[in-house]
Amino acid sequence: MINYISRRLLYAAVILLLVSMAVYAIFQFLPFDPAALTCGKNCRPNLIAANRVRLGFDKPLWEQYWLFLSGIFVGRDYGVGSAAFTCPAPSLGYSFRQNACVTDLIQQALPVTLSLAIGALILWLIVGIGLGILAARFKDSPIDTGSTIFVLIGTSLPTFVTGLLLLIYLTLKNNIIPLNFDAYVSVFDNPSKFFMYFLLPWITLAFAFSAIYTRYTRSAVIETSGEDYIRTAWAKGLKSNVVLRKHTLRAALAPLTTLAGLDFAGLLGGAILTETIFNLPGLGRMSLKAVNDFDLPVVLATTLLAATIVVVMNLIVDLLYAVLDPRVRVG
Amino acid sequence: MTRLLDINDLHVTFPTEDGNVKAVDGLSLTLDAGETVAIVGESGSGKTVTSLSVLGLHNKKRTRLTGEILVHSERGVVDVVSCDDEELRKLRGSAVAMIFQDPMSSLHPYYSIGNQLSEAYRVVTKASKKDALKRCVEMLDLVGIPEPQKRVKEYPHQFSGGMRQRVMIAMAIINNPRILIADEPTTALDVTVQAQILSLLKELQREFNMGILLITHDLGVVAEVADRVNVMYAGKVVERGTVDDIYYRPLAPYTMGLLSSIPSVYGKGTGRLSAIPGQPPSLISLPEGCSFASRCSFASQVVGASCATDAPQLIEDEPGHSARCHLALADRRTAGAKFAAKGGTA
Amino acid sequence: MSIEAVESSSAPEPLLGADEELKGRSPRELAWRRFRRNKVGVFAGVFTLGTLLSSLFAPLICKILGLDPNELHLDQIKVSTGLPKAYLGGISWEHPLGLLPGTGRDLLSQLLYGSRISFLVMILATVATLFVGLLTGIAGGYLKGRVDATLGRVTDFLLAFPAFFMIVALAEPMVDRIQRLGIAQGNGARILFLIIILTFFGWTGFSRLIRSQVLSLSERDFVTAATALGASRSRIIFHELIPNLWAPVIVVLSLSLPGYLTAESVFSFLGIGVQPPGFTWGLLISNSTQYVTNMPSFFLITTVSLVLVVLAFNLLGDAVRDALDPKADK
Amino acid sequence: MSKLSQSKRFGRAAIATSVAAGLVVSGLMSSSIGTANAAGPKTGGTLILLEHTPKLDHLDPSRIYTGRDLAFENSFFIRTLVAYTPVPGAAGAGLVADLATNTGVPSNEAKTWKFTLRPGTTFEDGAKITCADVKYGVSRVFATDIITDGPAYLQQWLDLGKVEYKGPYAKDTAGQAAFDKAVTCSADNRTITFNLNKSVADFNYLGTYGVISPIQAKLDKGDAYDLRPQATGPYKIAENTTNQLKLVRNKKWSKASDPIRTPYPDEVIMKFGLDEQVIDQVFLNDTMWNAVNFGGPLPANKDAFFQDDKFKDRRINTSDPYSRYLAFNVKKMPCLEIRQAMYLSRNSKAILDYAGGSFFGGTYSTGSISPLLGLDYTPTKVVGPGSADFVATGNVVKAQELMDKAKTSCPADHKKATVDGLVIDVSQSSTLQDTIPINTAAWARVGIKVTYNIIKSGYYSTVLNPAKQNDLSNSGWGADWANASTVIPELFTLEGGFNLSQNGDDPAYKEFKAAVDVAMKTTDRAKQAAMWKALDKTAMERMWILPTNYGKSQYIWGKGVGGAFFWQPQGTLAWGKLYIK
Amino acid sequence: MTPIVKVENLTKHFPIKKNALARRKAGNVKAVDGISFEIAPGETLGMVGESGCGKTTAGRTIIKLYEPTGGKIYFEGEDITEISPSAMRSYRSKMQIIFQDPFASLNPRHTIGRIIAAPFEIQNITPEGGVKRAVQTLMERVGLNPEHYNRFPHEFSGGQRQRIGIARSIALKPKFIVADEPVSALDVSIQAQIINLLDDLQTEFGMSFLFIAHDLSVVQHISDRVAVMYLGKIMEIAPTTDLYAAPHHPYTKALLSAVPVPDPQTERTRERILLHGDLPSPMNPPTGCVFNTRCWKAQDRCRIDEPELLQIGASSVACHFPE
Repeated sequence: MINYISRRLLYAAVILLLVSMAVYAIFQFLPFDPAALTCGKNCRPNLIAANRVRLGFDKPLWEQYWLFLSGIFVGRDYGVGSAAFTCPAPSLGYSFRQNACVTDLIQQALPVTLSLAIGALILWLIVGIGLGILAARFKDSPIDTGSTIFVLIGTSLPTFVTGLLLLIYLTLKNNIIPLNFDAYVSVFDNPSKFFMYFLLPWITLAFAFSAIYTRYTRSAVIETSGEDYIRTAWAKGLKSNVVLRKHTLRAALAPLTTLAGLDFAGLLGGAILTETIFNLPGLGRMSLKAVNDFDLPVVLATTLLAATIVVVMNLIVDLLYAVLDPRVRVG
Repeated sequence: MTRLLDINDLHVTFPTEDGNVKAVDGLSLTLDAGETVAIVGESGSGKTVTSLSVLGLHNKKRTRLTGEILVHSERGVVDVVSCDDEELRKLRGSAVAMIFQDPMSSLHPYYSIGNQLSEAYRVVTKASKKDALKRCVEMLDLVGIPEPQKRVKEYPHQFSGGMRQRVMIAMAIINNPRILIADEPTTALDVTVQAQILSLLKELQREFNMGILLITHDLGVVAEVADRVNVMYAGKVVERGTVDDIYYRPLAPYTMGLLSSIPSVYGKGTGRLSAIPGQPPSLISLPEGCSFASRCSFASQVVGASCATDAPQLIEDEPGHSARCHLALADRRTAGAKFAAKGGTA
Repeated sequence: MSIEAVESSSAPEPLLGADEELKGRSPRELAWRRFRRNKVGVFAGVFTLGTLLSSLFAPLICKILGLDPNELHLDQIKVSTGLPKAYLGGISWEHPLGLLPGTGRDLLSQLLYGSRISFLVMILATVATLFVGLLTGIAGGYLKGRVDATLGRVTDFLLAFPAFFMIVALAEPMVDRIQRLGIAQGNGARILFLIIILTFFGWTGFSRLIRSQVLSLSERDFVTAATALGASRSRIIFHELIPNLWAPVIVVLSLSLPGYLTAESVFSFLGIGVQPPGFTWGLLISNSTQYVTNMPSFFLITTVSLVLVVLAFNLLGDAVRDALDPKADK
Repeated sequence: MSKLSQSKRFGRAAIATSVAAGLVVSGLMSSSIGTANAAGPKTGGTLILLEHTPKLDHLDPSRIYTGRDLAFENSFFIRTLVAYTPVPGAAGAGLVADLATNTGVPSNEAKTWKFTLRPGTTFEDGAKITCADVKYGVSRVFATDIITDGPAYLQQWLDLGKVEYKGPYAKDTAGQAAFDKAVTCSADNRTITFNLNKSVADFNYLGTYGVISPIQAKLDKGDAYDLRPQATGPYKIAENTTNQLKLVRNKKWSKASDPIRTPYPDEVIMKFGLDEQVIDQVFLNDTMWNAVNFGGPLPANKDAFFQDDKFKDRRINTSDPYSRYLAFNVKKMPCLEIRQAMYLSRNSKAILDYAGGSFFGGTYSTGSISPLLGLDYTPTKVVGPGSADFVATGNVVKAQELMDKAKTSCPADHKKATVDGLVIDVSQSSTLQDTIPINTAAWARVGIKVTYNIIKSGYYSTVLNPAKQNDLSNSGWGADWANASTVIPELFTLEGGFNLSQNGDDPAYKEFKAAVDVAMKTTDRAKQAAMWKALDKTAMERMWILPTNYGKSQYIWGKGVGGAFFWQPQGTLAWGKLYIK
Repeated sequence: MTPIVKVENLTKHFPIKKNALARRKAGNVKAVDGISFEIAPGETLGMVGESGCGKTTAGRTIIKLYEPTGGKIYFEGEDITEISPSAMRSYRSKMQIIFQDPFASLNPRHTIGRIIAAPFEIQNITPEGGVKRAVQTLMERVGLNPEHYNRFPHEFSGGQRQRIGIARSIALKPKFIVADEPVSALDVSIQAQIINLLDDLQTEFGMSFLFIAHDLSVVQHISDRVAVMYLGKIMEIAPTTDLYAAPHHPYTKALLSAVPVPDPQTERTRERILLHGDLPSPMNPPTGCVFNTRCWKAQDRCRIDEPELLQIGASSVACHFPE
């Protein structure tokens, strides 16, 4: 098992290194000059040249990449003279549009995205799995039909439409969920405020996902119910809820770990739409803004962060699955 | 003898898009303590559906059941067809247990053997976890699994096919059921393992005086373990009798055909096998008369009835030996002698 | 890893026994028969077909109805708010779905014409995804070995990218690149970008699906039989494998068609993709989100159109899948 | 001097949100000033400003140049040497001393300006504000690689001789020496003297800008100073995150030292990046009583606010100081006939109507100078109402004539306009979906083809780059203060900081430039005004810009907010006067 | 007479990869581990053994559907071991295979006509009277209604589908057919039909069979000689009558004794040899005699020395202590 984990870790590291190289290369080969974007409206060639040096864009690509990479471990210095400063390790670069070390920006944004993703994950797992189980249990009943309708609507309604409708009708028009423009507060500081802050975004984000999970759970439960070992469980004389809970769900939902893990990883990279609609200062909105601003270091860092999360989640999911399914454990 | 099971005029149908499938069509049988009754037939003859319906494990939404399945349990007689789910549940495991064809897929892949076994035990006895585990180890030992202390913690995928079937048997008999339904218990196993399992079953039956309802397509297995045999074809029993009746004095043409189709290691591998021509009929549109008529070589010799239009009844031709055929008994006796297993030649 | 190819597996019980009575029906005909029995599926199919046709013949339909998507009806727009003067967003006989606020263009003809680009993106991206996915999936699944390992690693690598975010990030610069290379200009370049990038990030999943399918197919005896008869690789691929890949292809179609249609609208909402004066469903919807309260008809019509089409694709996909695979219980 | 004096900048937000490209004057300068001061101002509470753009352009005083930002920051936490009086109406244009004790003392034909600092002023950390701090603040402006985006007047006007000064960050001894000569502090460190390279009669107006404001050298972090500048006003920045800017009281500020500011609320919070529809709904549904819309309502919601008596005391609809136009890149479109044809064939009415008609949208432009510039303004009679060929919906006949003429006089440009299509730079905005089709349809009437290049971010830094600017770019300009010297030279001379027209090669340029130079040196304000008017006319005749409209702005605030009025010189609400009821 | 097929010390190992990244070989499954035998023209060699013993792999390797790991394969005296897949193509018409699973061995998307015509197409052979006639003749020969030419596999029952597979295999009149469990998926009554058909075809065309099955009674019925495999090795190879009447290898004996006989009296009276334990993993077979872990006669020697296949009468047996 340790052997397996270490090999997986190595593989993940290699993938990350490659992804970072690729992302770095892609954004360097884009047809604009990052230095030209740094000097505002009074741009003159000598200024651009000066900024190129100041921000290190004059160096060869591999060296820039190396500086970036080493910055993660030892921090990085920027600027010259009295305007010089250091982004301490782990440094992911410096945003000349936002005048801040990217690491600091990410530190601000990550908790928001994390709260959003975790809350939504919990919500959609509860709703999706619950509804899926109900639909499977009462197959072809009105509950099943209802869940099918929910699934169809949930999967066809774009998130931004859901979010906007919820915001306008639940909050602004009818004040069912009180409006909350407050800044992000940590759950540890003020749980109720935290809850209100994220309630609507959670619902929005969970809406589409729970539809997918309902669909998945329903078919997985139905499929698993037809397995021979479920018949064995019935033959033992177990009560139907034991058969469902202990036998059917365990097997039906184990693969869901993978799905949920990867969806979750995708969201950590930034739930761009939800964060945009609800104006949450998370990674997604930050990266979208960075893209619009050609804020290259932020784009680079968030992309890498998102990739890291995907790779790490992949790893976690695999390990978790090994815990859940004894057959995988041998590895 | 103690009567354990009475099946009276059981009909099982399931509606499909193309029409009703009559999987079982008027089956009656009995099972007593200590005896093994076999249902033998080819695929689609309705034998598996029968075994599942005894435990009420058939798909209730898709299947229609009529008739009676009377289980004589310690608490009295229960009709599986009409009783409620809770009563049925209480029968399962304690009065009636079952082992299945495929031991690979019949154990839950995510739980340890001990977990699954003790669950079966505790659902009936309400024993403590510790006691249950002790019992599991005993049972594993009983069914011949070496190092039961260690293996009880292992998972199904760590067991071979034969070992898994032993586990399944342990699980089935852990509550000392009176009836054991064995649905093709050895089909998925290799011959050497199959022999082990069959002998284990016989041994356990002797020890616990169980009634075993054996479902199989393998006439060799039947010959080895069964006391009485029901031969099924297209949802109906076409012949019923003791094992010797069936093998040495078959009275239904289908049974004769079946017996003669089998090459035997002890027979002489001479020339052609006498195969039954044609295919079994569709269960959706069964022929009006005898289901076997179109494949039967005796159909032309029948006098006084038409195999194509009149369905024959199951008639007790000899005491305890019934068959479903229009052909005169004498003719069938003669033919049967010809087709009979090469008895006693070994 | 299977050592001996299928040594045990017992045959599924042919419950129905001999089927001398059944007429010679191809699997496709059987699937069609099953499909026709699914009323929802048939309805979704008809709806989808109707939508696609009306998109294709949008110029003709608009001509018959006397509508022009570009014609401004400024006189019918209220100056102070930009909303149509008439009740219900200007729904009338001349303009069955009303007018767009601001410019007073006809909504129905905008929807019809707008669907052409949206559907174009959707269909071309799907076709490209299918093509790449099939190619790589078959290559990996059939050739195995080094090809498979390489493809597997490329897939792993691509899957590590945050696709949605990369699309957003790359939109402007890539479009710029395309324009500079002179491949396409303006909205053409944007459409091309969308198709390329959706395909680029979309093929991996399909490729994996096809690969696993091909992997299991190539273990099937009929492929071995063809090998045993001396069939060449290409014959095996084209005669034996591809005809059996319908099911995954349909799965992909039913997932990626609505997926890409929604993607187009999402990217329009984020300001990527086709830009005015071009119009697509995505642009219409993102425009209409500003009028949720003032002109709900506009918002409802555009959103519901999208949802209906996506819904129809989903339902159609489900129905076709069920028809192709009767065992899969829905 | 001028009665109506103006301020500011290309208000990016103002232009992007409420108007797309607008039009000419109707003459009515109504400022329906909503003042509901029934109970009088109260102290306390939290004022919330709702804004849909993701961020203010800058917080660093040296870098602020957007009117809206300037008004906001000057109201709350950045004090400048001089400031505008925050009172309603024309009186608001008057200069008052802020950090200084006077509004500047010119000498040497206005080539030398002296300001003496007011005693008792401090930074938020308690440090006393000294002349050295102001001087340091001024010096930063020269580090143009880091301190970007602010007004460039200091670089043009300070007398540094021939030396190019690179600012305080670089080791630049020669430059520093020259700078130290140009800007000097008195021995007591209280009086600052600016030595200019020419007479600038209204130099003190530049004192309203943060480029002349104190900054402590030891706290300067270069461009990172933008994140959290030291406050000198009654509030300081408590939080500056991606979606809000939170100001709290600056304990070190004393009322005694500040003649202008009245800090009523305890906290001021600006929320960024909100959906415009959401912002409007907040007010329509009275969800937040203590909020103000930092921008304007969506066009579609304007009636809901302005037709409903419920909002009677909570709305302002007034002319703003901006002149909107499309700048021709004359280098890329040298053919005058085509430029004129484009002007004439536009559907000005449709665009103005789209912006809300004369009530919400403003008036058709009659030149590049806004009517709010009073003294310097007169209709040019070349464009807009009053000109011979003006037809509000477009003079297609005349435009076609010009196009036909262009076909022979400048065939290459004609082909470019009719076959290849002209490219118009615009910044991303939700109104584009409607204005683009309107314009496209209008120009199509005379066969002119256009495509739009939509720039999502960094619009001005893109189009101001000659290499990136396309054939036309959408823009707007308001005078930096009440003198067209901050309009005509800025827009139409090559030295100007906002020349989008690239008109150096135009046959009329040389003469034009000479006239500008003369006007700049003219100290007689009336004479100068006449010259600006004439130059405005020339610019219109040469059609260096395609004027669209003089705009209007709308503001809405919540039930609980009092003290709102339009602050004319800043072109926005006087934010500092708002209080929570 | 040259044997149709001769294999010498044939080996087929499958590498097991544990991890995609490292591509390290975690071990080998020794599916076939050095087997030698020959099949004469017109002869049927039966091959029996339990699942996992390598009989299917052996069958497929002999006709080079798998590349052998070691050893030699001679077809009609020619060494075909090293021949490339393309060069192999010309041999394909002479050797064929019949599969166990009648459902998997026919492409569900092809009509019967197309399936049976495939050999002609692939080998570029135009039979007399055209492909269609040839196909219909074949269909008739294997007991199918030639009018069903245009039907699809799913419209046939298992037995009929097996007939289709057989028709495809015999289309080019091969000299050698590997019949890989051709009847084990079929019902008893159908099984007999197919065995008879194969019998008849052999009589008619005189081809050789390698008949692979786990069912000893079927093998006995159809084979001239029988090879018993265990863990990739041949334990015993002997003429059918000898093998069944007097098995020399303990494993053969155990196998025969385990087969249930459809004869109640025999069953009641005969003595069973019950083997203990399971088949060891072919990845890690026991040293010495591979059967030693389950053999009741095993001695120390069996755990060290691997027994050679030695001639005892007409039989060859790999055992240190043959009966």
